[in-house]
Amino acid sequence: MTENAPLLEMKGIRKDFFGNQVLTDIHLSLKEGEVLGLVGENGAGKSTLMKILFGMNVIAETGGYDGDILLNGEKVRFGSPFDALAAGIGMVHQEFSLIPGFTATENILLNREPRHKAGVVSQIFGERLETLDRKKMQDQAASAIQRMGIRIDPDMVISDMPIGHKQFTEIARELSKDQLRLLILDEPTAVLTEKEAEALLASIRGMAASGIAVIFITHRLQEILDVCDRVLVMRDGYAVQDVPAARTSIPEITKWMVGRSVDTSASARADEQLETGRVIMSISRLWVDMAGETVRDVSLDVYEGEILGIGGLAGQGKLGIPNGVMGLYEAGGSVTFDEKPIPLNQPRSCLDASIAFVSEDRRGVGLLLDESLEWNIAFPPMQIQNKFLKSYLGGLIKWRDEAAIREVTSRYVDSLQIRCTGTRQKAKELSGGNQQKVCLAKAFALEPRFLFVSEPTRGIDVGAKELVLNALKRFNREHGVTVVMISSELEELRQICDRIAIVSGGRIAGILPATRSSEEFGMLMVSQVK
Amino acid sequence: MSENVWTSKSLSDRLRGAVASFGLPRLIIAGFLLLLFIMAPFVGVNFFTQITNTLNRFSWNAVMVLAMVPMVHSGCGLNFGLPLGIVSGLLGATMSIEFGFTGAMSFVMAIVLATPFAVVLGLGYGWLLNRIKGGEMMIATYVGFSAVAFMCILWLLLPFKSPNMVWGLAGKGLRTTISLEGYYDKVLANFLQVRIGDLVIPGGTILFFALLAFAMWAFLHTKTGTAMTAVGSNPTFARASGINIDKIRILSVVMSTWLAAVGILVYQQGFGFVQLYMAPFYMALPAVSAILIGGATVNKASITNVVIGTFLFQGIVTMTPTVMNSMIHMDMSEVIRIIVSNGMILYALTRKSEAIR
Amino acid sequence: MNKSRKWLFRAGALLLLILVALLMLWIGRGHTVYFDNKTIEHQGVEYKPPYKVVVRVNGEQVAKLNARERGMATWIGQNFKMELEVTWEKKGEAVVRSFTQKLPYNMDGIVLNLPALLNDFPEEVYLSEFVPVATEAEEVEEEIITSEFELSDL
Amino acid sequence: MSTKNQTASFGAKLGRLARDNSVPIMFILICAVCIPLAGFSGGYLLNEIITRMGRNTFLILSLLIPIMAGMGLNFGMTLGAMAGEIALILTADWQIWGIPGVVLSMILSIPLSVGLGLLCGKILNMAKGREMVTSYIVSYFINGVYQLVVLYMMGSIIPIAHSSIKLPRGYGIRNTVSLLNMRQCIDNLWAIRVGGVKIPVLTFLIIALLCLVILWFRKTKLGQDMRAVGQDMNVARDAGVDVERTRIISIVISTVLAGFGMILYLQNMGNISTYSSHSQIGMFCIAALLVGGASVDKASIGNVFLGVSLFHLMFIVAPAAGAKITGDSMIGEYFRVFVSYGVITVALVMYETKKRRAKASLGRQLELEQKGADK
Repeated sequence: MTENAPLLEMKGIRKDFFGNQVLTDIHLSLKEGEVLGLVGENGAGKSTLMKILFGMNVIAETGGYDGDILLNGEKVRFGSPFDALAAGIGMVHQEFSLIPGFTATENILLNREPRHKAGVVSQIFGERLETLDRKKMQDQAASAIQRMGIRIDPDMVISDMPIGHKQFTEIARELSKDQLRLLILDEPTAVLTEKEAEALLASIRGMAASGIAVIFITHRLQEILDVCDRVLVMRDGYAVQDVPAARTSIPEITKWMVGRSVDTSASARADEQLETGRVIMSISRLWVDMAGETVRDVSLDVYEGEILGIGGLAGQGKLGIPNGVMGLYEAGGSVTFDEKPIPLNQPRSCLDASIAFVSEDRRGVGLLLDESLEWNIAFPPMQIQNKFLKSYLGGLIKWRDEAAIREVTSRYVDSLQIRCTGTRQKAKELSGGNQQKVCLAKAFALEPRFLFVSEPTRGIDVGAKELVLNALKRFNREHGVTVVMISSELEELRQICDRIAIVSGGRIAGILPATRSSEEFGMLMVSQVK
Repeated sequence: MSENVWTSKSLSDRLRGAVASFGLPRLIIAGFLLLLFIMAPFVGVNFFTQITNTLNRFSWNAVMVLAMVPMVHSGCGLNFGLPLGIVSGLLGATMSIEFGFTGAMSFVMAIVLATPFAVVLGLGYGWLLNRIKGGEMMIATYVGFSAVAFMCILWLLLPFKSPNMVWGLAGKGLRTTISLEGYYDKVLANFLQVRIGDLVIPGGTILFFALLAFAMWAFLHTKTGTAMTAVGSNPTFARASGINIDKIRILSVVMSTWLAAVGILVYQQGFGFVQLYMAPFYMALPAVSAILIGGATVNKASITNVVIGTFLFQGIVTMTPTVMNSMIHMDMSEVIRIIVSNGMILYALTRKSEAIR
Repeated sequence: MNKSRKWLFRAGALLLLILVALLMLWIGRGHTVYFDNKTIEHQGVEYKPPYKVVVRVNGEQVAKLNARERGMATWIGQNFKMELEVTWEKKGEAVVRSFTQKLPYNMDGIVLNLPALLNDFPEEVYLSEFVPVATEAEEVEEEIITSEFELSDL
Repeated sequence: MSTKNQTASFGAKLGRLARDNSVPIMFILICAVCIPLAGFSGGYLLNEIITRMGRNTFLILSLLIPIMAGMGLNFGMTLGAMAGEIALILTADWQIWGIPGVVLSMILSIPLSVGLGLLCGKILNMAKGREMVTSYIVSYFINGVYQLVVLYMMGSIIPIAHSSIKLPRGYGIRNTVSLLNMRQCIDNLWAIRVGGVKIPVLTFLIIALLCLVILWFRKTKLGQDMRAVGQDMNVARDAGVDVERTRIISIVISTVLAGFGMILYLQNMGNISTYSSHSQIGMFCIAALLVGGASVDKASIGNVFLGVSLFHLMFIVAPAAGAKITGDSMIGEYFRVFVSYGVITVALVMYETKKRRAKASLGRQLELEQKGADK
């Protein structure tokens, strides 16, 4: 062990997913008791970097990484999170990893419970038959909670806890590990109330004082400035800035986060033209219960013929809006389309009103994976508009018109350049990009007046991306279809949208013309709407 | 990636793929039956009589296996609640006899009388299954069992009078088996019967099944049938496409229940007896395993699966006792039937790809 | 925990289990003992049975045998103990004698000839194996009921 | 949470209590109607219930551990019952009588139960999310194997000496195997009679011991792991618990206990119905447990005792009551079968609907939140 070596050093970390470079030459170093703020847009590579550090299985499964990780100057390579834990790295994930029916104490010491001394039974059947030492468990949990400095009831069952306390239980669990030297907190304040967040920041300072290093990931930049010693800003897989927190400001960080040299919003039409357009869809006071994408009290007007973008960071609720309007998730509030109210929670009512939806969940919602392309594309129009059917016995029997189905499918296969062995190929055999095109074809085949497109470019390669975006734009311009596109990638929105609404905390943070600068959108993204 | 999957595969890979998609258990079962057929002449069993027996049993059971198809298509899983439909069929059969219909007319009337029961029970059953999505198979089993036990009470209590059906001594309460002589015993089997030497083909019964199978095939090609398949394939997709999933599922349950009712009547006309009380109890398992042997999975089934599966299953059931008996003088057919049918269901339940739903 | 010690414990437990099983095999072996109060011929001499014999096992009367009668008792283990109350002549005096008999392990049924026993003949004379004679009626093949449902009591 | 919820009226609480215990309440009502109709004396009923409690409780207790591990109702307990039966057949053939016979059977059943339990556990790990229907089919499948062994291999491959057990054809076991020589040997040892009611003290001591073992087991590391696995497999796995192994162990324990339970059950009955004793036992034990107020994911020792008394009370009085009403004793027989199946159906439906209700509750919370903001 080298005496002066920093606690953690990451050198030249590179990672690609199937040729898609997501991390390029990341350098990072951290001393004992130092708090590092890690910020960046979604997809900037923060999570991947942390996954590498924590030895998550996905990394090894996708071909490992390049570069070195040094702990106290010694090179390490973790095969699993358990190795990382043993080396003193703890991580609090965004999704809770807690047993709902256990108390805080039981969760804090999950699978590390102190036990009574071995008896004969455990000698024979193994140490798992040693009884738990409840008294010791209480003590250890209490001391971990003490170290955290935030009071939670150690005997409360998790399912009865407010969400913030669940988060604290997780942190206490990491603190209860004696070997802990580095703690990674992945957006811990996202679920906390203001008071709780403050308590957590104080707790982080306490940990740092006791010599534990902390990597703190958050979208709330003020917290970074409040608690961190240094800030590392990531963008598109690069570490763009690494500065002491005291020497920077929120606008500066925002600029680094979103700041790209590109300025391509040429497509946007002039502001005034839009404002005078007719309102075709009006959403008011919408709430949507979609796990991880909760929408609260959103009101929004969409003008006829425009392309409206909805952006925002992941988990802020942008995906909930189309899913709620289309009736896929439980929703409340009111939506009017073409001056007629649309009943919520009934997908059929939207489809009958000529509104179509391309879901972000291609495999779960968008496709019949086990069926042919023909079925995938022709199914909604057949069911909703009675297309591709032959009627017999005065409409009593509606027979599938296979010829018409094949005809329309091959038309879309040609126009969207879907690469397949034939129209009868099963959807699950296509690549992601081509599956996405099938989803678009499915929506186009409905010939809708209004189209929701959710994350159309997620997980597809660059070529397909371009094609999809162009197809959407063409569809909008040639057929006069109003399009609402939801995407995590701001640049993509700026490329084809007229206006962009940014969602934060389940609410609309603001709507701006696409011509505005990236920084302005970035500020909206990290703003906290109350 | 996937575009050139087919070209890059070698022949042996493809063969392995074919075996994997067909399923090893199915290959073993098909091979076993083939072996039985080959061995039959050597151990002194008349080959054509065996074929005749197999065809007979095929014709009795095929409709009940067909009853599995709609619910598999709509994603309700394997219909372990088949006894519910069978009970409706039994009600139709007993009422038809009670009202004094005879001959072929009694068969037609049995179907007609069973239909309202099947529809009403199917509606209730479907409504229940919609409330417990995800747990269908276990609950279906117990709904079937409960229905059979409940009907046992009714068979004793219902005011049937026909002397052919009630216990002679007590003058009330139905018998456990009722002979169909003079009613619809073999009405389908004797109609259009084809004889070629030792080979006898029950043309009418097979034709009847073919008609129902064709109707099912045709239904799956209509708009509603397409929707049903989509609901089973991906319920979320179907919902997002504006399909009322619950309605489609109920429809499939009603269809399945009605087909089970008709299925038991077809079985009775071949067997020659109506079996009441505990008889319907374990009728679901053979039908379930038959369709699985035919290549169906928990959420995909076709008419071909029905035909192949019923033939293989009934082939084994009819062939093993005779062939084995003349070979080693041990009748192990019952045990083999239990192991094969339940093993097949286990195989289907434990396959990874199907464990998603 | 010490690995080898753990395995030692496990082996010990297994051995204990096997020992218990063996012990049970030994002490739990049940026998049916038949008592024949019948005339027996030994070395060309006929020995008449007593008028009446009362057999007591564990203090409980299991048989009261007149001449030419057979009684039975069940016994677990191989150390068979019984008490005979013998009345040789009608209205005669009853004599009580205790016997301890080693039962051969592999015999289910054991016949003890009481006159021979009372005359203290060697074991091979008074002790013989009981061989059940299968009656014709029993040879009828019984139908195996493997139906999975039966209204059974619990 | 709104203040309204906190001041929930007493009536609402009572309603919830009634809904949570609807099955036991329903059974108490059925029994309350049937007991006077059946016209049995209190002493007779008490005697019967005590007997049946001694006979069945151990078997039902074997269901508790898989429920704790989140694997639902273990229909595969039939496997243990079969192992117990095979052990008893062998013991009977070797003529080991009395308590040594029972102990030997139990020891013999252990390797069989462990083997079957391992197999069942492995299969259930391959069918996560539908353990119950799979364990149910496993029990049928193994029943086929059991028949293969008992009907064809015993006497031909496995030596069976006694013609009282063997079929006349030379292989296979008869429909009934008599256990006359170990009949109630455990029940009768130390048995006491209190006012004409026989109490099998030793049997109850054994049951009490098992209850203690289960209570102790819950406090062990393994018990804690099982509870964790039962509630959230993924979290437990992330924490380093070997989920698959833990689940298999729970099934193995259940199978071994079911084997012991079956041996106790049969020593009380005094004979084995070779081909049917085990087939219904799983169903009746599960029904009894559910009648006691257990659910698919939660069961306690209290549920077992309440269930076994209520269920068997119904079992005794239903045929007599049915005969009184309709003049036909079969009605009551069928009625109790119907009720057994019905209660399992109801319990399964309630479990599934409860799962769905839990999912829907979040939406309501959001709506309330927004309404709260409006005020």
